[in-house]
Amino acid sequence: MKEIRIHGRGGQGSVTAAELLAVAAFEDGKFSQAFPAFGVERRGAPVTAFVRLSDKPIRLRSQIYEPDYVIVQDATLVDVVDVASGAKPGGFILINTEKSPESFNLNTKATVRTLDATKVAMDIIGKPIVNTTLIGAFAGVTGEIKPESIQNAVRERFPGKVGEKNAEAIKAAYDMMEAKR
Amino acid sequence: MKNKMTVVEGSYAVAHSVKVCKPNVISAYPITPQTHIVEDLSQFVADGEIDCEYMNVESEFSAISALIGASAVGARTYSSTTSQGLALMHEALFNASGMRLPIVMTVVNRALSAPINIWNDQQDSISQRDTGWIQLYAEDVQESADMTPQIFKLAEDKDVLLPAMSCMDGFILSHVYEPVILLEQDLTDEFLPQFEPEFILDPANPMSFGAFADPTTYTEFRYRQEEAMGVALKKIETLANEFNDIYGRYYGGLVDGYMLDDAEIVVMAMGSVIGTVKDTIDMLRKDGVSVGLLKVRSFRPFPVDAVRKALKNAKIIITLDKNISVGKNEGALCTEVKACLHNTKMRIPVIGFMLGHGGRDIPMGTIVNIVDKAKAAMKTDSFIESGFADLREDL
Amino acid sequence: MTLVIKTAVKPGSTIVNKTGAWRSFKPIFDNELCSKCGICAMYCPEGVVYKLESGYYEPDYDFCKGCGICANECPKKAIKMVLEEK
Amino acid sequence: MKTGTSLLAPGHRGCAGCCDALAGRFLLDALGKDCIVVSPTGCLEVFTTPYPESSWGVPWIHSLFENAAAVASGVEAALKALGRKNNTKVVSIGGDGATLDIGLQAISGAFERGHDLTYVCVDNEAYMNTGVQRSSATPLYANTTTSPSGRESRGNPLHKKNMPAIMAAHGSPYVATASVSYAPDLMKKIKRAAEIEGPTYVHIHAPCCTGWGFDSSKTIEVGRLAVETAMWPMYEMENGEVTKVRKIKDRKPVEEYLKVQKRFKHLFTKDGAREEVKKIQELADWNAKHFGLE
Repeated sequence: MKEIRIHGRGGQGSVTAAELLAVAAFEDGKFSQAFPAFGVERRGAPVTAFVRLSDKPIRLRSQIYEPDYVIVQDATLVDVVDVASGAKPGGFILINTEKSPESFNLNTKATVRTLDATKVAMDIIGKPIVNTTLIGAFAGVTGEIKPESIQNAVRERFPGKVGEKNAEAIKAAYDMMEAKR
Repeated sequence: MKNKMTVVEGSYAVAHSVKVCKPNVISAYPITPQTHIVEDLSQFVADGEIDCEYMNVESEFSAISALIGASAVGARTYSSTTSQGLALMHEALFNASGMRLPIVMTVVNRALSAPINIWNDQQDSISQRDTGWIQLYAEDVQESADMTPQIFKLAEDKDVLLPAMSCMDGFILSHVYEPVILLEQDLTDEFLPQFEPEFILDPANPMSFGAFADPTTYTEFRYRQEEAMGVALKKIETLANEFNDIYGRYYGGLVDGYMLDDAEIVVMAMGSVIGTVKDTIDMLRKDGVSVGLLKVRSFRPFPVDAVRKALKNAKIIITLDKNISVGKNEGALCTEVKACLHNTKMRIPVIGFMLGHGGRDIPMGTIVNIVDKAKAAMKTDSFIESGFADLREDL
Repeated sequence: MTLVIKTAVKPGSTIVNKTGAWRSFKPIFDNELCSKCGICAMYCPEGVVYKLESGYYEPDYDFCKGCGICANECPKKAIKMVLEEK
Repeated sequence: MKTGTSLLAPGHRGCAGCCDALAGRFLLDALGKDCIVVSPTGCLEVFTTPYPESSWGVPWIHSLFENAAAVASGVEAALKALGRKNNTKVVSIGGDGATLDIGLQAISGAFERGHDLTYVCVDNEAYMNTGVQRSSATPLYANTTTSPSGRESRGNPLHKKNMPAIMAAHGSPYVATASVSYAPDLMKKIKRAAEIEGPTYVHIHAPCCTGWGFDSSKTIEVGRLAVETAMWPMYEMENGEVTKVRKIKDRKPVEEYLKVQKRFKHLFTKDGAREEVKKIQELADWNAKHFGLE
């Protein structure tokens, strides 16, 4: 089983990202589970969402404390939240930033990877909505999910032009990260 | 089976199940974390996917009251609520069961105020245990979805005619996305018959409902409810099998065992914690710990015989309660299990652990600690008092 | 148990309860004075003052509780309340 | 065969001279067989349905004290859902406690949702079922068991709640006041209310011999005095506007109404309470002026 933790701010679509990952992974033939760290947070507050992927049906219902992968939607969160908490050695922490991984002095044995997802999203989608771009990048970094599956999940969730543009951003981010895998 | 699955939110899966059960009247008031169910149902109504009267009432109290009227007219009725909303319904819950009106309600379990807390535990439905409502608890989203037609059929059975709650843990099940088979309309039509009560409010046959009973008849009204619960006990088993015949899924009837037959330590629990307990048992079994699980699906009626039978080889029993009977220092399941074993020759210690209140997470480590305590108790023969399993030391 | 508890009750079944036994004063109708206006029947809380074929009115003493409304309301003072002899 | 046999059967356990029994009978006389009646807890409910008997000759349901309007709205919704609404009238009949106090929220909700039902309040101005405790329908200075007169008290210190105005403010297409003492008028209003589509309201003034303290034979007479003194104005409202009032010829002073009831006895003792009676007279004067009763 692989466990993923997503950090974001209210309104950034962290819960949607988790849900899309679960849908895409299931399409890939895995069992999946996605749930938010339920809160009463309003727009702007730090939020967390969780995803589990497994070859077998998933029964475990606790929150995730030792994630294999961490996705950080907004680099400013690094100062506020311990995004590296419990991250497993050999895993990845993927941060949306124009900075390099080395510029983050995270106390972790996991590998830090960065991508300027905001730029990718602005270039392709035309809006600074990074959640879909980041899960594309996640697939590129980890190889856990086929990019086509994520694209399909996004197209189904956002039919029409919006879905197509997001799908394009997913592929772009995937390619950028996959090339460096 | 997997190719029929789709990843949806728990609330959606349940709302879909309600839809295929074709209720005539739905009446509900929004409250977190039940909201997604009523929002999805409202959308079905808005899209013409469900042919019913959907009543946006001004309170939970009126939600249940309206269904009392609707059910007496002969309608199939549904509501969903949680926590404070369920507490607000309290008085009317007795009324629905006393009038033998088979209203079905999904309770999305949540803690009770004060302090105000929107997260999961099971204090809300447990607090309504003596209202004469059937209460079943689901382990995962699929079971929550599948429980819906089962509980309609159970409640509306002419030998039962009791209102019923299908309980699912708030957020943990209501807001999780996971693969689930959405119930098929044709299979549900085959499984669930029309609701055809013997007496209804009808000008052509003008009967009176809700008469005033004095000391010469009141007891017998209550006795008949108890008798109906006895019938329900048997039907829950039958329905689980009938459901399996048609849909091909089975969760146990009244109770369900996991690694139970040879287990010295038996963990008993209800609801979504079951999955975490199962994973913990797998891990502990690898270390040679003789531990198993007895899942309780039906809390009302309480399956006394089934529990006794399932526990016959146990050396020590642990109950997990997401509720607190304040003043008794144990949860309701613990009390029930102890009472079950009394007046038998079974002398098995029962240790009750209360945990997971107000949404406090239950990681596997918490279950491991609890099992360790039971192991220690078995070794030393020392008695362990029931109590809280996950209290913080720093507050 | 032979008692069958049904939650639904048959219509109009209070008819078995003869509330005439509650009465201490009995209305006596005097047809000589009666103008057949029917006010006595209209305001009987038990609904047991009935119109006869002759057009006069008569209470059903099986149920009449002797409240005296009919006597009080009769515009012709054709109804007298007399002490019940039991 | 006895003519005029009512749909509310005798044999009920109402007090001799009961106003509720009259109101219940008038309701069914007005509506006929094709209706479903919902009663909240109260005298009428208790004395008409001692299990296993019922006085009701129409389908009838009692659930709780405060939920009759919600139950009625569920009945109406279910009839619609099952295709059985046709011309069947859904009516709720309850006391002032169940209406003005504990059941107000459910009534408000049902009226806001616009169900096709009629709510009838039988107002005897206190909780008679439990022994004459005050409600928000109890008039100023009335003596009840929870608003007794005493050395420091002249009885109920609060004004009667204006329920018809509240219902009219809900946008009800038809609101009327009536009195058990004016039976033909009352039945006409109930019939009208039931025939109009949407949530309609009829508020019946109903003198209670037991609670108000007068002889059982005087129920109708006392009710008439309330109307003749303008203590109980009778009017109809359509879509929030007063469209009809019952005019009073030679309006009587309120003393004539108050003096016949024990609940106002403390206003007429040796040392009297002229100020209080004057205040009550002012209320009647206001009614007369406001509704144009003269």
